Amino acid sequence: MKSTPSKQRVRSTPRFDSARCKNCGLCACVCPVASIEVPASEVPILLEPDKCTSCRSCEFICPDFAVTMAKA
Amino acid sequence: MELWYTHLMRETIDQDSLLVQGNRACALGALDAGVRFFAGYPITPSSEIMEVMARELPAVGGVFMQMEDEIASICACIGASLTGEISMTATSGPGFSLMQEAIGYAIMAEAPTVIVNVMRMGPSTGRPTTPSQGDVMQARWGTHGDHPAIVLAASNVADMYRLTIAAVRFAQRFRMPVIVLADEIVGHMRESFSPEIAGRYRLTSGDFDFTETYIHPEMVREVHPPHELGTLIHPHVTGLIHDETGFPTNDPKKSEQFLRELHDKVVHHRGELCLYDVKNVGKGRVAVVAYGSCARSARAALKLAEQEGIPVEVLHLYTLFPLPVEIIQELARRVEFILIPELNLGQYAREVRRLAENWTTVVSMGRIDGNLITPRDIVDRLAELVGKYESA
Amino acid sequence: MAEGESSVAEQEPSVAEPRTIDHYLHTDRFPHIWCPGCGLGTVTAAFLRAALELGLEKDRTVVVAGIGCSSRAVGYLDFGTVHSIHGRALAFATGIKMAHPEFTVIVLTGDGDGAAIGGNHLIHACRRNLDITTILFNNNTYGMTGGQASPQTGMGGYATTAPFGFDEPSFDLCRLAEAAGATYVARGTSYGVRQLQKLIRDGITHPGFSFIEAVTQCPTEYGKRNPPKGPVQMLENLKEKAISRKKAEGMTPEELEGRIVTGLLHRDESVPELTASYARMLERIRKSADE
Amino acid sequence: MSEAPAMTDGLLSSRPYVEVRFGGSGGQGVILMGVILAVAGTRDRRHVVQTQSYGPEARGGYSRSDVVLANAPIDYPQIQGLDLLVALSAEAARKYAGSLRRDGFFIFDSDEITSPPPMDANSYGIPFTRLAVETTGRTQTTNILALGAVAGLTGVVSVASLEKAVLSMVPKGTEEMNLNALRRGLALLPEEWKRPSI
Repeated sequence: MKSTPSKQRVRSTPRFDSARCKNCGLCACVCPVASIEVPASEVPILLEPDKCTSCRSCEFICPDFAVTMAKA
Repeated sequence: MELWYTHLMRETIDQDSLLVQGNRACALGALDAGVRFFAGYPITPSSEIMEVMARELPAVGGVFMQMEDEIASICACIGASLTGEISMTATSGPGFSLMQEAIGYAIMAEAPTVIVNVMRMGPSTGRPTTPSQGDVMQARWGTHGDHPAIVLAASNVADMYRLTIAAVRFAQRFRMPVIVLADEIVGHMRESFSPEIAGRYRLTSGDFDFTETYIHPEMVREVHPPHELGTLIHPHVTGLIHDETGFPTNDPKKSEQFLRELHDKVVHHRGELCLYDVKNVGKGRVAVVAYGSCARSARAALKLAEQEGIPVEVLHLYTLFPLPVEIIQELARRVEFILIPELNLGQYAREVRRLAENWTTVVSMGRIDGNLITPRDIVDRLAELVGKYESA
Repeated sequence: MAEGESSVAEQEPSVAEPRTIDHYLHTDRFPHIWCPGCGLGTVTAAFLRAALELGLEKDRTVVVAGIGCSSRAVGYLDFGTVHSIHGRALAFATGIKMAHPEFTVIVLTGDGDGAAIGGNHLIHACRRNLDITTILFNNNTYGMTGGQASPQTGMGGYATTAPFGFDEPSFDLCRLAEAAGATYVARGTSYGVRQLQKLIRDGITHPGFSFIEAVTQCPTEYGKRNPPKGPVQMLENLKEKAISRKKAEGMTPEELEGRIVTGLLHRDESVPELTASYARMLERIRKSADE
Repeated sequence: MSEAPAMTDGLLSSRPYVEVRFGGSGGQGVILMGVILAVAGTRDRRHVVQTQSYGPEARGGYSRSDVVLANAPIDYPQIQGLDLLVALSAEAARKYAGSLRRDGFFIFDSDEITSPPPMDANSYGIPFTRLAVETTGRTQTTNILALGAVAGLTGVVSVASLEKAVLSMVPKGTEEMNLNALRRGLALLPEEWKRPSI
């Protein structure tokens, strides 16, 4: 699979909705590239957006409907 | 031919007059009232209602379901009701007990349905083929919580037909479950039922539009609009206390407002809901208040007592709840005492006493040996009591 | 989108799919009542993605739930929703589906709601083969009432009503459903969300009674008393225990002990669906009346 | 409304309120007798109520079926005193004879009841079972034959209505046989079977 930098720019990455997130940490635990960090009592952070493969695992696992995928 | 009595008329095609069983009359009334969904579970002495529905409903494109128990039966009826179907179930004491939780749900969710309880002797298995009126207070207060109730009582085969129709109408109009009480005698007896009788009932029910769910304009403020699952409204229906959006609320003010509305829609329309018949009105020294089979005994006793020089008024109640407060209080003002024959230990007498005790004495006459109270029993009791109590 | 037709785009949310699951949610009612890390939301989301895939219409879909944590899902769903009474969701759904066979009827229930108080309705619903899809959220406990033992708590599990360990075996709910006559039986977990979504989607399209057990985690009430603790650990535990049906076929009962066999477990298209049979009966009666 | 068929002459036909009980053992068709009489009564344009013992007690041991016929709407649905008791078993005769009015009718199967209870009422002892076997070859027609006898002896319902009622209630294919039994019963002569009252 080839990807050019221009295409990487249109790739979707997770957005975390602070109003819905309950800070459980499941998104981080399923991230295949270990790129999500969940600080205590805070909304998850996508540490390295470039590593994100847009696999949507975090979105699918989120029990709080708090993750949506959006283009950068 | 009017839609509403086609089923009764079909029964009479080859006869001028008709001998029909009470339970059958109930089913025919249901069909004529537009019931198109029936779910039930066999139980003596109500099973014939279900058997007739099993045979007749498919012919009108309706749905008949024999469920795994009475709980499932009433729940299926409520489910169908939420989609706009007119639904009904029929049972007897033990099954009625099982239905209680769901009756409360139907009240809370404002889901119209009709529950017919052909009463048998209890508690528990009791004597299944024996008449009783032991479920009167269960019909009123069987489900938990503070709730309104509409309860009708059938005394003969014609009642089984027309009160079932009335129950369907009340359920649709007030958007709540309506209970029809019968007893083993009324359910199992066969009685002549002529087209003239059907015609007479048409006069009292001819203005019903059974095919349409509607809200009376005066009631808009008190009755929530119908649920219409499967439409653009696609509502949320819940047994939790909810507000006008249909979603749960813990707001004390809204909670009280909602529960009051549930009560008010019944209480404010008592005049329309209370069906009754007074015999010898204003001419009695004493009165008998009765319902169901006992009302038949009371009517027969009236003639017998007259022959023996005791002027009696008989108040025959077809609606037990909401309580016919004004009717009972008016009666109480003009008689020495009120006798209440019942096939229980005074369940309804307690209600009447509560309403009438300021004006007159209320005497309960209960019988719980499985036999009917005879007209002779009533007259003998009246004779014993006449002159014992001061008139108000 | 000429440029977008690349392998990368395939991983993107489909552009032809303008809606997210928020389309089916009463988002104004968020945050929901479920605890942090509870798997019920994950399973609900899997159902909603399946609904999105199928394009279920809000007006033609009725979701019925009983009572309990799982059943609260309907309070957030923008379909026709019925939050019924404890254990009886399937009985309500039976009435709805029989009255209106054209509706897509989904039942959401839990292990207490569906397998304990509602067990009888469950087996009879399976037997009737009515076209209803039941998703049973199995989190091994009564969460709403505070962590009491459910039929699915399991031997040796702890609960507020099993403080010394639970002595009762559990149901194998999928085998129960199959034996009772369900014509589509599947199991997934809240870890294997993609698989679960597919199983639910196929269950909804299956013309008959579909039973999908969704094994999920209750970190608050079950996890508090039974290792492993914490949502992340519980989810990882589900991942470890889950095994596909295919793999499980070659394993001995001893090897399968404690494993969660997932995937489509049973499917039978030969049994007539009840509303269809009923419609045929009505047709027969109509014909014989015309003659 | 059509004219009511003319009543057969007889004592019960003239009474405005008639209470009838059929008593026997389970399996003798006693319930059916009551229902047929009630159907015939409605065909006579009378008000009718029919009740019966139900359930297990009707299956085993004894069985009874009550009919009230009246010219006005019937209030109390049950029996307060009997104008007519039809007994097909000794137990039924013993149990219910006490409810019979002095001017009532007591009609019993003399094959089953060899020592009938003494009473003032008009008594008729008739070997219904034997007559049924003679007429149709089937003991099952005993109840229909007895119904014919009851109508013939008392006029409680009209013959025309009773025949129609029988035809509408008996199993398909047995109409002819049951009509024969009914007519045999109707042809019985009162003077031949009347017992002296005591």
